[in-house]
Amino acid sequence: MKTVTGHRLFWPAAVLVVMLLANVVVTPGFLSVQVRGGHLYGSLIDILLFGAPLILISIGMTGVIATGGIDLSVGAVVAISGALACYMISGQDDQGSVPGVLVAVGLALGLSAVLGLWNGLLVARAGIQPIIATLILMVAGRGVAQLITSGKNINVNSPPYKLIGGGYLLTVPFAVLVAAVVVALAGLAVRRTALGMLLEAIGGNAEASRLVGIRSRRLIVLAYTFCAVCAGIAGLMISSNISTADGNNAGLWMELDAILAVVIGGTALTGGRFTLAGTVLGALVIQTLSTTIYTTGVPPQTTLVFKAVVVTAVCLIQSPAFRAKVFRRRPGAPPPDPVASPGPADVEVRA
Amino acid sequence: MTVLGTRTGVRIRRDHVAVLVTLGLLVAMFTAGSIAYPAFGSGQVVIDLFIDNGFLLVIAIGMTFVILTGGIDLSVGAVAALSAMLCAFLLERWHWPVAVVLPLVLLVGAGIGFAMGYVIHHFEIQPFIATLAGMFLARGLCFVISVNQISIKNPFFTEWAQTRIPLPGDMNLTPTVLIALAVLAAAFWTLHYTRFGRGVYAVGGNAQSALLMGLPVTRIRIGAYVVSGLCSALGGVLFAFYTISASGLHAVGTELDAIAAVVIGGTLLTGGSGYVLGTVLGVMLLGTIQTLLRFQGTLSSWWTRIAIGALLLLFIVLQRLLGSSRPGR
Amino acid sequence: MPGAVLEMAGVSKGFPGVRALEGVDLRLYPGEIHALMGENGAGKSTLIKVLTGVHQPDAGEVRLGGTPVSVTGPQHAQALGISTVYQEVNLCPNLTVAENVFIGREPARAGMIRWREIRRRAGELLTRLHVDVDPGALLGSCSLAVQQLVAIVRAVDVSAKVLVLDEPTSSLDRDEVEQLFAVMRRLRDDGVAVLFVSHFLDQVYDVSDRMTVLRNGRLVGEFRTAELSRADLVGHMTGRALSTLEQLHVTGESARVQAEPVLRARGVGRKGAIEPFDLEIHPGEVVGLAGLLGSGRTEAARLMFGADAPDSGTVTLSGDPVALRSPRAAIGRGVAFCPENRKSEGLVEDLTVGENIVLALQAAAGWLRPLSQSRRQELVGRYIEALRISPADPDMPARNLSGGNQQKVLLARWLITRPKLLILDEPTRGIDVGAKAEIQKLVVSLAGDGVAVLFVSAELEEVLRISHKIEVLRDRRLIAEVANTAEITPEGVLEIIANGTTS
Amino acid sequence: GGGSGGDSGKITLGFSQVGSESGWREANTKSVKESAQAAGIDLKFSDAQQKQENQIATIRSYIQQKVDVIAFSPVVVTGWDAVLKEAQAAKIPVVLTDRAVDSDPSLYVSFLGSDFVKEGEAVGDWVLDEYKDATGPVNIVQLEGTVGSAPAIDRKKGFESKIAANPNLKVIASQSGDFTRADGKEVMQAILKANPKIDLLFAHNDDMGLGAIQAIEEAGKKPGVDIKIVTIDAVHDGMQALADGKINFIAECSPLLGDQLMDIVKKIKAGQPVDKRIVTTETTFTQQQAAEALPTRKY
Ligand SMILES: Nc1ncnc2c1ncn2[C@@H]1O[C@H](COP(=O)(O)OP(=O)(O)OP(=O)(O)O)[C@@H](O)[C@H]1O
Ligand SMILES: Nc1ncnc2c1ncn2[C@@H]1O[C@H](COP(=O)(O)OP(=O)(O)OP(=O)(O)O)[C@@H](O)[C@H]1O
Ligand SMILES: [Mg+2]
Ligand SMILES: [Mg+2]
Repeated sequence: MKTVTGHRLFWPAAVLVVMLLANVVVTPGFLSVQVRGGHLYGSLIDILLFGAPLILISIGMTGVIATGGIDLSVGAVVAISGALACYMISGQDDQGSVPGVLVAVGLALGLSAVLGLWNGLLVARAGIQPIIATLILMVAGRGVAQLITSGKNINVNSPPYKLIGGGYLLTVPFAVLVAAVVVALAGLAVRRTALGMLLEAIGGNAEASRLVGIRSRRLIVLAYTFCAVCAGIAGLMISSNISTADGNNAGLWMELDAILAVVIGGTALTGGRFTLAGTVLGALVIQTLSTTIYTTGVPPQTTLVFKAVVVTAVCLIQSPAFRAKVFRRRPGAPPPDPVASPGPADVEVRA
Repeated sequence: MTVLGTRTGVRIRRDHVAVLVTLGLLVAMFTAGSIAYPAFGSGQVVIDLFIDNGFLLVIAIGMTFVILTGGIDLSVGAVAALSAMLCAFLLERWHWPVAVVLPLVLLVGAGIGFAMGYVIHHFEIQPFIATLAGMFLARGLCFVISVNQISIKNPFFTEWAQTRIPLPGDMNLTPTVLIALAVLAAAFWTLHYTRFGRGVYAVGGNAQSALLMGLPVTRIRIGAYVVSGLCSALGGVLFAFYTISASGLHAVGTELDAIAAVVIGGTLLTGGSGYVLGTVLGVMLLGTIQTLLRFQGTLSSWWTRIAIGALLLLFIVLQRLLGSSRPGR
Repeated sequence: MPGAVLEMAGVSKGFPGVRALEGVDLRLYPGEIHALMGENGAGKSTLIKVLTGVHQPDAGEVRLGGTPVSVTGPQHAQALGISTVYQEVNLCPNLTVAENVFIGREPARAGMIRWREIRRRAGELLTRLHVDVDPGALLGSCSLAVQQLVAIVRAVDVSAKVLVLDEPTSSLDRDEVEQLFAVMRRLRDDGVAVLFVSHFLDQVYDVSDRMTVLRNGRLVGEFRTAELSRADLVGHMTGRALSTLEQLHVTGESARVQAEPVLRARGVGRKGAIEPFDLEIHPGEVVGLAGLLGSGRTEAARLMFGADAPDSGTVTLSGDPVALRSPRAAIGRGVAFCPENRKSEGLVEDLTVGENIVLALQAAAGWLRPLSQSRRQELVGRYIEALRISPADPDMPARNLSGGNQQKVLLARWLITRPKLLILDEPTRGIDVGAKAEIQKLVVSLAGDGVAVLFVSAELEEVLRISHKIEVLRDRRLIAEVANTAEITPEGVLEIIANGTTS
Repeated sequence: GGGSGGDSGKITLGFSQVGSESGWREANTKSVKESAQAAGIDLKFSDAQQKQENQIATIRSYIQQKVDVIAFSPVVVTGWDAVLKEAQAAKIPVVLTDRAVDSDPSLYVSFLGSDFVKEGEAVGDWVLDEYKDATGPVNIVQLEGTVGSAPAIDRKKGFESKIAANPNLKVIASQSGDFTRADGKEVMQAILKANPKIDLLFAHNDDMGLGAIQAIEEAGKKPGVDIKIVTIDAVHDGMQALADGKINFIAECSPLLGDQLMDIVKKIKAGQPVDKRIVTTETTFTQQQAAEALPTRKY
C-alpha cells in the first residue's frame, strides 16, 4: 500500500479518477463510450481529443522546464503554425490534395522548429533569462499569426487536413493517436537514451553539468525546438479540428495551462527531475476539469472560483507536507523535517 | 598571515552597472523617440508614463519582493482587479465609507498574499501553482461579486481621479504618482535597510542556508507574498482611481507585465539578485515602448505586437551586450 | 565537575531506508572542547542537525541545562545559545562577506540597518581571525576556504553557550587551523562548550579534551582524549585495526621524465586569478600543488581543465596543442577534474548516486549513445564497492549522502572515464581516515598504471606523501618546483613559501 | 489644425481600437482605416490589446499629440470620466464607436454604434415567435461571450428578458465560449453529452455558433433542423451557414462603421451639429434573406 501511494504518479492519477467519478455522479452516462458514425463517441473521447493538443504542448514544456527554463511562447506558436498551414491550404486550387496539405503541414512544422530554435538560441547562446526570451516571441508571435491571417479567420475545406485534428483512424481520433505517438517517442528518447538524465543534470546543476562536459547549449536548444514543434503540431490540431485558423485566439493562455499540467504532474519548475507520464496525467486532469465545468453546468461567472478550488485541492492532496500535517496528525508524531524532506522524487520509480 | 586575494567587490559594482546600462538605454530610446516625434519629447509625456503605469509600478514592486525570494506571484493582476471590484462594490452598492473600504481592501489583498505564502511555505506547493490558483480565485470572485462593470460615483474617488497637481512648465501629475513613488521609496528602504529586506535577499540566495543561519525563513517568505498581495491591492485601488470603475476584466495579463518589468530591470528569476530601482526602469521601458507606438500611430494591430517584441528584443540584447556578463557564463 | 550544559539522550533518527542515528547519547560540559568522531556516514552531521532542530529526532531528547527542550529549528537553537557552523558552507553567496557575518542580527538603529557599522565590525572580526578579505566582496566570489572562515567568524561572534563546528577545518591550511584553535581555546576558557568534528586526527588530539565516537549511527563510547590512543580511536571508529596508512610514501626518484609529458603548459595564466606559469606532467607522475589559502592552486587546476579559459599561454596535451576554452575540449583528450566545491560544482543533487557516477562518461558519449543498463550497473557497482560508498545503493538520490560519501561519488565519476590526466582539487576534503588512505592508495596505484595526476590539497603532509613533484604557489604565482625527495618536509615547503626561494 | 497634422490642413483623427480579438473586430478596423483614407483624413491608429489602461493612455497620448478628433471603441463601459474630461479641457471632441460608455453624455460629442441589448432582444423576438405554439418545454442552450464583457452581458440580458414571456422556453445550459469558434465547439460538445434533448442554441456570436454546428454534426444531429440555431453578428461565414440552412436566424451587428464615423468627424470639424446617438444601420436575417444578401456582403 505504502509503495503504491508513495509512487510519484499516484496522486495525479487518483485526482483524475476522482474527477471522472464525480462526473459520473452528476452525468450518469459520462463514462459510456459508443461507436457512432463510424467512430468512438463519448465524453471520455472528447477529453482525449481536446486534451491532445494540451498533452503535446505540455510534453514539450516538460523538456524545457527540466533544463530549468520555461517557454511562454507556445501559445503564439500554436497560432502561427495553424495560421500558416491554413493560409497555404486555402491558397491552393484543390484544398483536398494530399501533397498540398503535406507541404503546408511540413512548412508549418518547419517554421515552428525555427521559432523554437530562436528561443533556444536566445536562452542558451545569448544568455537571456528564459522567461523574457520567450516573452518576446509570445508577444511578437501572436502578431505574426495575425499577420498571416490578416486578423481574420481563415477557413479551409480540406478533408486530409481535417484528419489531423478532427478525423478518425480505426474509430479512434487521429489527434489522440498523434499525441500518443509523440508521447511514446518522447518517452523513448528520454529514457532509452541518455537525454533525460542529461537534461535533468542541466536543470539540476548547470555549473556541474558544464564541468562534466555536457553540451548544455545544444541540449537546451534541442529542448526549446522540440517544445515548439510540439506546439506546432498542437496548432495544426486545433485549427484542423474547427477547419479554421484563428490567429487571434488560437492557443491564447495555453502556456499557463501547459505549465500547470507539468507542475500538477509532479515536475518542479526549478528544473531537474521530470516525469512525462505525470505531465500527461496533469494535462488530462486540466482537460477533464474544463469538460466537467461544461457538462455539470457550473455557471460561467463562478467557473474560475471552481477552478481555483479544484487546483488548490489537487495540489494540497499531492503535497506530502500537507498530507503529513493534516492527515497523520498523531500526537507526538514528528513534523516533517523542514530542510531535506524527501520529495516525491526520492521515492520515484523511474518512468 | 596569509594574504587572501578575493575576486574583489567588482561584481557588486557590476550589478549597479547593469542598472545604469538599463537606464542609459532607456534614455537613449526616449531620445530617439523625441527626435522621431517632436511631441514625444515633452516632460508631460514622461510624467504620463508614471500616471499611466503607476498601478503597474506598485504591483511590480511587490512582485520584486517575491521574485527576490526566488518565488513568483501570478495572482497580482487578479488581486488588483478584485480589490478595485471590492472598492466599487462596497462604495456603490453597500455605501460604506471610504475610510473603511480602503483599509479593508488592502487587508484583503494582504490576506490573499498571506494565504498563498502560507500554502507555499508550509505545504511546499510550488509558487507557480499556488499563485495561479490565487489568480483564478481572485478573478473568479470579481465575477461572483458582479459580472457587470461598476462605475464609482463616490465623490472622494471622482475627486481624486481628477485632481491634478500642477507643476512648472505647464505640466501636472496625479496624486497616484506620488503614492507610487512613496511605495517605491518604502520598498527601497525595506529591501536595503531592514532585516526583513536583507532576509528576502538571503532566502533568494539560498533558502536552506538562510534557514541554517537561523533566519526566520517562514516569516520572510510568507512576508514577501504579503507584501506582494498588499501592493497588488494598492495597485488595484490606484487602478480604481485611474478608471473610477471596476470590472472583472480589468488588469488581465498584468502579472506578465509585472514579471517582465522586474526581470527586464535586472532581477534574476532564480532569486537573490536585483534591485527595485531596476524594476522601475523595467516598467518605464514597457510604458515607453507602448507610448512610442502610440505616437507612431500607423501600425496595424499585428505590426504593433511585432514591433513591441522587436523593441523588447533590441533592448534586451543591447542590455546584455553593454551590461555585465553574468557569472557562470 | 559542573553539570552538562547540553545533553542528548537516546537520540534516534531514520531517513527512508537508512537509520542514521540509533540511541545516541552526547554530553557537553562548559569549558571543554569535545570532538565528535566517526567515519563518513557515521551520523555526526545528523546528530548535529538534530541538536539544532534542523531534523526532529524520532526518539530521544535534548536537555539544555538539565531541562528537556524541543528545538524547533536553527533560529530557536540560536536563541537557546547554540551557535553552529554546518558541514557544507551554508551561507548566502549573493550577499557580501560582511552581511553574511551579520545577517539576522544586524546592528540597527530605529529599525534601520547601519551599514557602516556592519562593515566596520565585520572588518574587525575578520582581521581578528586573520582573514584578509574585503568585507564588501560578494561571498560567492571568495574561495571555499574563505567562505568556511566567514562561517566560522559568524558563529564565533555570537556569544553562545554552545559552539558547534562540523568539519570547520576541511579546507583550511595549517595557519588558519591554528588561528581557529586559538579562538576555540579562548572560548573554552571563557566557559563555552565547543563541539568539534574533524577527520584530522592530529587536529583532534591537538585541541580536544574529550570525544564521542559514533559508528554506523550508534554510540561507541565517550573518551578522554588523553587516555585514548590513536590506534584505539581508529579501531573504535572503523571497527577494524589501523590500516597501513603510514607506509605509503612515494619518492621522486621514480620520476618518469623519459616519456612525452601528458600535459605541458607554457606561460598559461589568467588575469586576476593566476600569473602565467609553466607546468609539465608526465604519465605515471603525481604532481602536487602546494600553497597557502588563496595562493591560486584551484585557479591553476581549473585552467588545466578549461573550466576557466586562460588568457595567455599554450597548452599541449599528449603532444598536441589545444585551445582549452571549455571543459569538453579537455575531457575529449582524457583530462578529468574533481572540483573542490562539490556542492555547487560537482554533484547534481537531484540525480541518483548511480547517475552521478556515470554522468561524465555519458556526457562524453553524447545523449544518443546511452550506456547499456548492464554496463552501467557493473561500473557503478564496482566503484561503489571500491570506494566503499555508503549506503551502497545506486538509486539513492545523491543529496541524501553524507558529505564524505558525496566526495567519493565525484571521484568515482571521473575514475570510470579512465582519464590520462586526473586533476584532483582537494579530493580528500571531508573524508575519513580510512577512506583517505584508500584514496591516496588509489592515486598512487593509478599513477602506477600510467595515469598522470595533478593533486591539490590543503594538507601538506598528504601532498608530500603521494606526489613525485611539488609545485609551490604563493600569491597566485608559481614560485618553485621541487622534486619530492626524502629530505623534503612540510616545514621545508613552508619555508619555500615564506622565503619565496627555491631550495 | 492639430500639431501633427497641421501642415497639410488635413484633419487628424486619433482612433483607439479595443484590440484584435476577432474577425469582426478586424473588419471594423479595416472599415475605419479605409474610410479614413477615402475621406482624406489623417488617421492615428492604436491597438489597446483589450486593456482599458492602454486605451486611457492612448487617449491621453492623442491629447498630447493634439489630434483634431478622438474616436475610440471602449473596452468597457465604465471608467472614462477622467480622461474624457481631459479631452474636453483640451478642447478635443470625442466620438465613441461600437460600444457605449456610462459617462455623462456632455463629455462626448456622439456615440455611433450598435445596441447589444437590442440585438439580444431581436433574437429573443424571433425565438418567441418560432415557438409561440410550443406546448411542451423548449430546451435552450446559450453560448455566452467572454464573461464580464459588455456584448455578453447585454445580449444575454436582452435575450432572456424577451423569452421570459413564454414559460415553455427554458435555458437549460449556459456556458461561456469566449466568442471563439474553438471554444464554441468544445463547450457545445460537452453540453451535448450532458443534455440529450436540446431544441435551440443561442450563440452570442457567429463564431461560437459555427463551432457549435460542427459539434452538433459530429454528434450525428442536423444543425438548423434537429437543433435550431440563432446567433448575432452576421459575418460572412455565419451568413453562409444561414443560407445553407445550418443557422436559422442572425441579428446583425455591423462592423462597418467607418463611413459613418468619417462623416461625423467631418461634420464636427465643420462645426455642424451631430446627433448624440447614431445607431448603426443594422438588420436581422432569416435564411431566405441571407441567401439574397450574401452575394453583396462586404465582410
Ligand atoms: N536527508 C537525508 N535523507 C536520507 N538519508 C540521509 C539524509 N541525511 C543523511 N542521511 C544518511 O544518514 C547517514 C548519516 O549521515 P551524516 O551526514 O550524519 O554522516 P556524517 O557522519 O556527517 O558523515 P561525513 O563525515 O561524511 O560528513 C548517511 O548514511 C546518510 O546517507
Ligand atoms: N575569476 C576570478 N577573478 C578574480 N579573482 C579570482 C578569480 N578566481 C579566483 N580568484 C581569487 O584568486 C585566489 C586564488 O584562489 P584559489 O581558489 O585558486 O586558491 P587556492 O590556492 O585553491 O586556495 P583554496 O585553498 O582557498 O582553494 C583567491 O583568492 C580567489 O578569490
Ligand atoms: Mg558530516
Ligand atoms: Mg582551492
